[in-house]
Amino acid sequence: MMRDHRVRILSNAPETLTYWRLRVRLSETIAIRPGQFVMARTREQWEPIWRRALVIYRAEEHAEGMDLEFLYKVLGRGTALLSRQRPGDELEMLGPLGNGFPHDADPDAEALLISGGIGLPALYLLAEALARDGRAVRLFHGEPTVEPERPLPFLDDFARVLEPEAITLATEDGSRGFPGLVTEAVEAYLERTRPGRAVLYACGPTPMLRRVAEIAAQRRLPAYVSLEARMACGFGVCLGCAVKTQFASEHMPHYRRVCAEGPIFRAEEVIWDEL
Amino acid sequence: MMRDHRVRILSNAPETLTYWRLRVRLSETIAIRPGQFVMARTREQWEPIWRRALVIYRAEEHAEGMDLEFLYKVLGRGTALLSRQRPGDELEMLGPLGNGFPHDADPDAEALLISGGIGLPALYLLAEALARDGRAVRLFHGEPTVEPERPLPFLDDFARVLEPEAITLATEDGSRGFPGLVTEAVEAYLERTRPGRAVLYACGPTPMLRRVAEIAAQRRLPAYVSLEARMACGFGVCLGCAVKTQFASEHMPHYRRVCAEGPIFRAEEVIWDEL
Amino acid sequence: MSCDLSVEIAGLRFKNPILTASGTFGYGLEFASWFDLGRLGGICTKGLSLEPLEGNPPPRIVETHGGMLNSIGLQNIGVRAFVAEKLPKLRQFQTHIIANVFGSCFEEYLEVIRILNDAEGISAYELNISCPNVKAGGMEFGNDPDEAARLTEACKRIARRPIIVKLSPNAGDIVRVARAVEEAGADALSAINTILGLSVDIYTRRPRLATGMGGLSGPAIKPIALRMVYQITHAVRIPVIGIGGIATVEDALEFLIAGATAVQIGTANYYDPLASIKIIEGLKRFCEQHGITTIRSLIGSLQMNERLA
Amino acid sequence: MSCDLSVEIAGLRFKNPILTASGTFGYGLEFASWFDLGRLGGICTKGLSLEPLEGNPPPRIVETHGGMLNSIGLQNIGVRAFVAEKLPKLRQFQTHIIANVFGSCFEEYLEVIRILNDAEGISAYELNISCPNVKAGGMEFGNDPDEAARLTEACKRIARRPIIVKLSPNAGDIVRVARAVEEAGADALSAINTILGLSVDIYTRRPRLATGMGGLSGPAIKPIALRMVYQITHAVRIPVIGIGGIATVEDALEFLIAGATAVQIGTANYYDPLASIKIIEGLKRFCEQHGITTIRSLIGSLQMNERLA
Ligand SMILES: Cc1cc2nc3c(=O)[nH]c(=O)nc-3n(C[C@H](O)[C@H](O)[C@H](O)COP(=O)(O)OP(=O)(O)OC[C@H]3O[C@@H](n4cnc5c(N)ncnc54)[C@H](O)[C@@H]3O)c2cc1C
Ligand SMILES: Cc1cc2nc3c(=O)[nH]c(=O)nc-3n(C[C@H](O)[C@H](O)[C@H](O)COP(=O)(O)OP(=O)(O)OC[C@H]3O[C@@H](n4cnc5c(N)ncnc54)[C@H](O)[C@@H]3O)c2cc1C
Ligand SMILES: Cc1cc2nc3c(=O)[nH]c(=O)nc-3n(C[C@H](O)[C@H](O)[C@H](O)COP(=O)(O)O)c2cc1C
Ligand SMILES: Cc1cc2nc3c(=O)[nH]c(=O)nc-3n(C[C@H](O)[C@H](O)[C@H](O)COP(=O)(O)O)c2cc1C
Ligand code: FES
Ligand code: FES
Repeated sequence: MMRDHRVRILSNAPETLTYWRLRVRLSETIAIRPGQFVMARTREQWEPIWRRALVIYRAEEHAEGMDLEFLYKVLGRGTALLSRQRPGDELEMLGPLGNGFPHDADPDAEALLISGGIGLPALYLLAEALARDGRAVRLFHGEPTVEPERPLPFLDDFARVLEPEAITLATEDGSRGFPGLVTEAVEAYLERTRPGRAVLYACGPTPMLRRVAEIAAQRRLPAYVSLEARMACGFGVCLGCAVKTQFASEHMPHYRRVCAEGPIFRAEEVIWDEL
Repeated sequence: MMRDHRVRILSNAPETLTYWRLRVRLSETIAIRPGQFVMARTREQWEPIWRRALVIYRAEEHAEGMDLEFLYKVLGRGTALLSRQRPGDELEMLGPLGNGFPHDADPDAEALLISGGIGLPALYLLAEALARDGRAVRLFHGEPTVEPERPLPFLDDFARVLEPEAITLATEDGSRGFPGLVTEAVEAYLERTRPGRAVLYACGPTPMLRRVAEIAAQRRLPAYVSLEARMACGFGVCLGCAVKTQFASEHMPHYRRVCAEGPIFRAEEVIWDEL
Repeated sequence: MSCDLSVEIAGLRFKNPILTASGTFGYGLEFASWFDLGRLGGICTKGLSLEPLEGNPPPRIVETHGGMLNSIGLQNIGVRAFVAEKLPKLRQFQTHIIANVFGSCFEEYLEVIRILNDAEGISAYELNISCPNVKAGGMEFGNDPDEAARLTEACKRIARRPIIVKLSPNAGDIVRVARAVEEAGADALSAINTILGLSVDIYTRRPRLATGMGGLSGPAIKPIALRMVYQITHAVRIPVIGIGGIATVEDALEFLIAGATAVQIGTANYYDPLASIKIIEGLKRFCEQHGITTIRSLIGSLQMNERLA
Repeated sequence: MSCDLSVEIAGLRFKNPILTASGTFGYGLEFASWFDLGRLGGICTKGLSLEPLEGNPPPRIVETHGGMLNSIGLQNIGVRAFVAEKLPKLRQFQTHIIANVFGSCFEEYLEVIRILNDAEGISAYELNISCPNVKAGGMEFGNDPDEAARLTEACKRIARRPIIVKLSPNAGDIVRVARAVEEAGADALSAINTILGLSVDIYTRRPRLATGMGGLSGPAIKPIALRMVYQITHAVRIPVIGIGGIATVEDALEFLIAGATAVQIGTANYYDPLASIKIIEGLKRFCEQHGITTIRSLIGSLQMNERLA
């Protein structure tokens, strides 16, 4: 159930030049759907006033409750403050929030998970759930660049639930893996294998999601995208996170809330020109 | 010279139920007059916006520069934030600021140092300097209460520069030392010894300082008090810290700035009714 | 000894002076999973218009130091859907439901009130007069004392429940508007609504909100709101509900001492859905610690010492 | 490639658009030990009156979320002492000295300007019109467009240097005052001064400032100040200097893009005496990174998209 969980930090450290990994302990277990998020703040946080949205990357139950993991990128004040918290410090996390990915959308289809940059953490629990169900799952992950001598440790997390060869890393500058955009890697794969049935699940920057939507439309494949928006509350009351979609919710001809009806939408519902 | 020093925290931990000790390292040595203070903030501090005033408790030169020590009490947002900083974290400290105690006021007089609560840190460097000059020095320190089994470690600091019997602890509830107000302990001492010449140096809550001023006036002894005021800048430009005194500064018939002309004033200059 | 937290406004007894502010508490039900809504003094609904409104294009919100700007565009499901779908559940809770009402013209305000008049379970109407008046060329009702008074009078004439007029800080002189609507028959006032502000994206050189400007709320505006509430309570005789940046029990107490009979919690609900409950608990604790037997003894107890600069 | 940061206001060339705000930078000399004052675009002095003023009783300041309230009471050493003791040292620095002027009546403003007219090393006068007008029963000059215009005209008639009128956000309609003083001959405007606010000590039930209310400044007010500066620049043709909560280079850029020709750094000087210098360095860096060859190309470059709520 959604609650304001007071959690204790187990670890919080940079994992690459860009990404931090945060591990926290809950004193209870909660049911989490892949792609759900929390709204987090530090204890006695006065500034910035809003909490920050973080998708639940991994979750592990144990005797004392549950450990949650997050991956994040230090962008501005909120994430900078988070990065200064240490093991033992407490955080307040509202959640789990949002709708989550429908991982039983098409049980026989191959699942193509597509992420750009910090979009990746939205996909781990989905990969795990799909793999547990014995589904064919592939991960395509894109980065602008990857320093050759520095591995991306979080890809190893995926390698433990997926076949290693089911993971494709794409770099825009060709420094590692597929040279080009992650969506080009996906297209190349679809071109090569022409899967009869496939479902696309994507999280990443808007231009990438838009391209995923185009690819899915061209090939008539279902696609689910996880959108971002500025969020004041995260639980549906400020109406600040509205995005325009083809379908209505609660008497609204167009607008739906990323935090409540989302963050995951069918790609064809999204009106990309109005994002 | 006054500068915005970026200092590194060596230690920062509670020393009693009430008092925290902070030790920081400067990469250079600076000249400090007893009773001078710094205006401190954490790195990337957005809230609260003002820095907080902390008197320099102790200072120690060494090969790499200088270590400074502070004692503080967690009262509100600023000091709570400070208490959450850890060894290795950096602080920004403007200073040294203020006028400092005139420790050569009357070279032959006995120096009576009087503090209440968190007023104590203002007096250590003074005690040290006076003792170094071979002056007769006594410390009177007052607390509301002291748990019998918990010592006040910072009194040991004073015991290393003063004779142990020159230190009087007064507790309002009589839990340790002299039973009563610290000013009563001072009066009792003056009554008993009737020193021909003595100088009073005091820091603590305003009612205590006011009483010190009365005692000094009755016995015609010089007294110096360290005042507190809300401070936005600490270096003389906001005029926010003004207090009314008998004497003028810079065309001002009455008001003087606690941060610039103070924090130390002759007790008879202060207009106590207008504080 | 426990303290009596109840207050009275426009003949209504509130079990405590902590209400939630319109637009920051949804239709109330969103918070029902967080705590028993019956613990609140009252709930001001999201602003209700005659027809559903879909609101402004995104981005609609931006964070600022100590606050946020919003330009939601008064998105709401419309008064009929509120009455049909939300109210039946909402009125189950032992608290006052205050319907926040607005329109783009006179008649629309009246029509919304007429519909609400027939509904059960509403205690009062709060008129949001800081809305662009379409008929008057987009000028806000709330900025002009005469317009505001006329609107109040018209609503008062047909309303079967007390009218609280919510004042805008963007009015040239909020105190004049307060006096005008009091004279026009308002039963109570609430203040303040958001303050017009702007935030600019320096990279795109566009406003950070799709609509350009937006309304500032949150702790940043508290000193301004408190000043206005003080000024208003000293200019009128009807009760004033204080709003603006209240996030802690100390904040709420400042408004009560300055003269507010009750307060509304707004933006704080977003970053802490339990904010209003924590403030109610804090009030109880404060009163107990300070031997206060009734919260009413605090209201307006500020001893002002005005000396000119 | 380095960027040309210079801007022109009222015929004066400023080497960069970063000035320091009156009352937050002392008489300038207090900062001479921090950095070379010649690096600043300009310095606005502490407000100067005919006779020394001792200011208000303490407490004079209080911190709020993202800001502070002050009621210093315009303490200053008086214009003659400023000319005799401060100016000779201050004018050694390669920057514009702008004398901030105020009085409690018309004639006092004029008298201060007459004295300054004869002094060397001042570039312009900034009229602080948000002072209580003793003759008009304490009403602020700045709140009434006609009063403000009359004052501007009178000062303009005798001033040997350009007149910048500093506008108060507490005026009923700041844009009307802006238009009125432009018509009255002001060479430039600066905005905003502090916003009237209140803070209450809940334990003593008294205001936290000895004088009751005070002026709010700091990052909290930035969105309001930016909105007003935008509105003013679109209502007048003379240059506007933006003030209000500027603490970072991003803040300064927001004001320039919104239409300000230069900005003043106020409260930030208190908690970071190097704030103005850091902002100047930040401007240079921003321009280099974005291939901006002259800062003037940024001024007023905001693309507003106003859609009504
Ligand atoms: C449902 C959801 C889940 C998320 N999960 C994660 C996650 O697991 N890991 C992670 O690193 N990030 C995640 N994000 C994004 C994260 O919330 C933002 O990066 C964070 O709020 C930035 O805060 P800040 O204070 O560091 O930056 P700010 O100072 O707030 O902003 C820095 C820059 O980022 C932009 N920005 C801020 N927030 C957002 C946002 N929500 N969307 C788009 N742009 C924004 C600002 O406009 C600004 O340009 C998620 C966002 C959403 C909506
Ligand atoms: C020259 C000088 C030297 C100081 N040295 C020390 C020191 O070495 N150790 C130490 O613990 N404290 C010292 N103080 C006091 C210290 O600066 C304040 O306790 C601190 O600013 C409180 O900040 P806060 O954010 O924790 O509390 P806030 O949230 O700002 O305030 C908590 C309460 O304390 C009151 N308060 C805050 N600041 C002051 C103040 N400056 N004077 C009086 N009341 C205040 C507030 O009104 C409020 O009631 C010194 C003060 C001055 C002026
Ligand atoms: C996102 C948002 C939406 C709001 N919607 C309404 C509304 O529909 N009707 C109304 O009268 N006030 C509305 N308000 C104003 C609040 O009720 C309140 O007056 C204002 O935010 C100041 O209080 P605060 O600082 O505690 O948030 C809204 C405020 C916010 C932040
Ligand atoms: C303590 C203090 C004193 C001030 N004194 C003056 C003054 O003498 N004359 C004046 O025109 N403005 C004065 N101001 C207003 C500032 O110049 C500035 O307009 C205002 O603080 C808003 O800017 P800020 O938010 O950057 O501080 C003062 C402000 C503060 C905080
Ligand atoms: S973030 Fe508030 S409704 Fe979605
Ligand atoms: S604190 Fe600013 S002048 Fe003293």
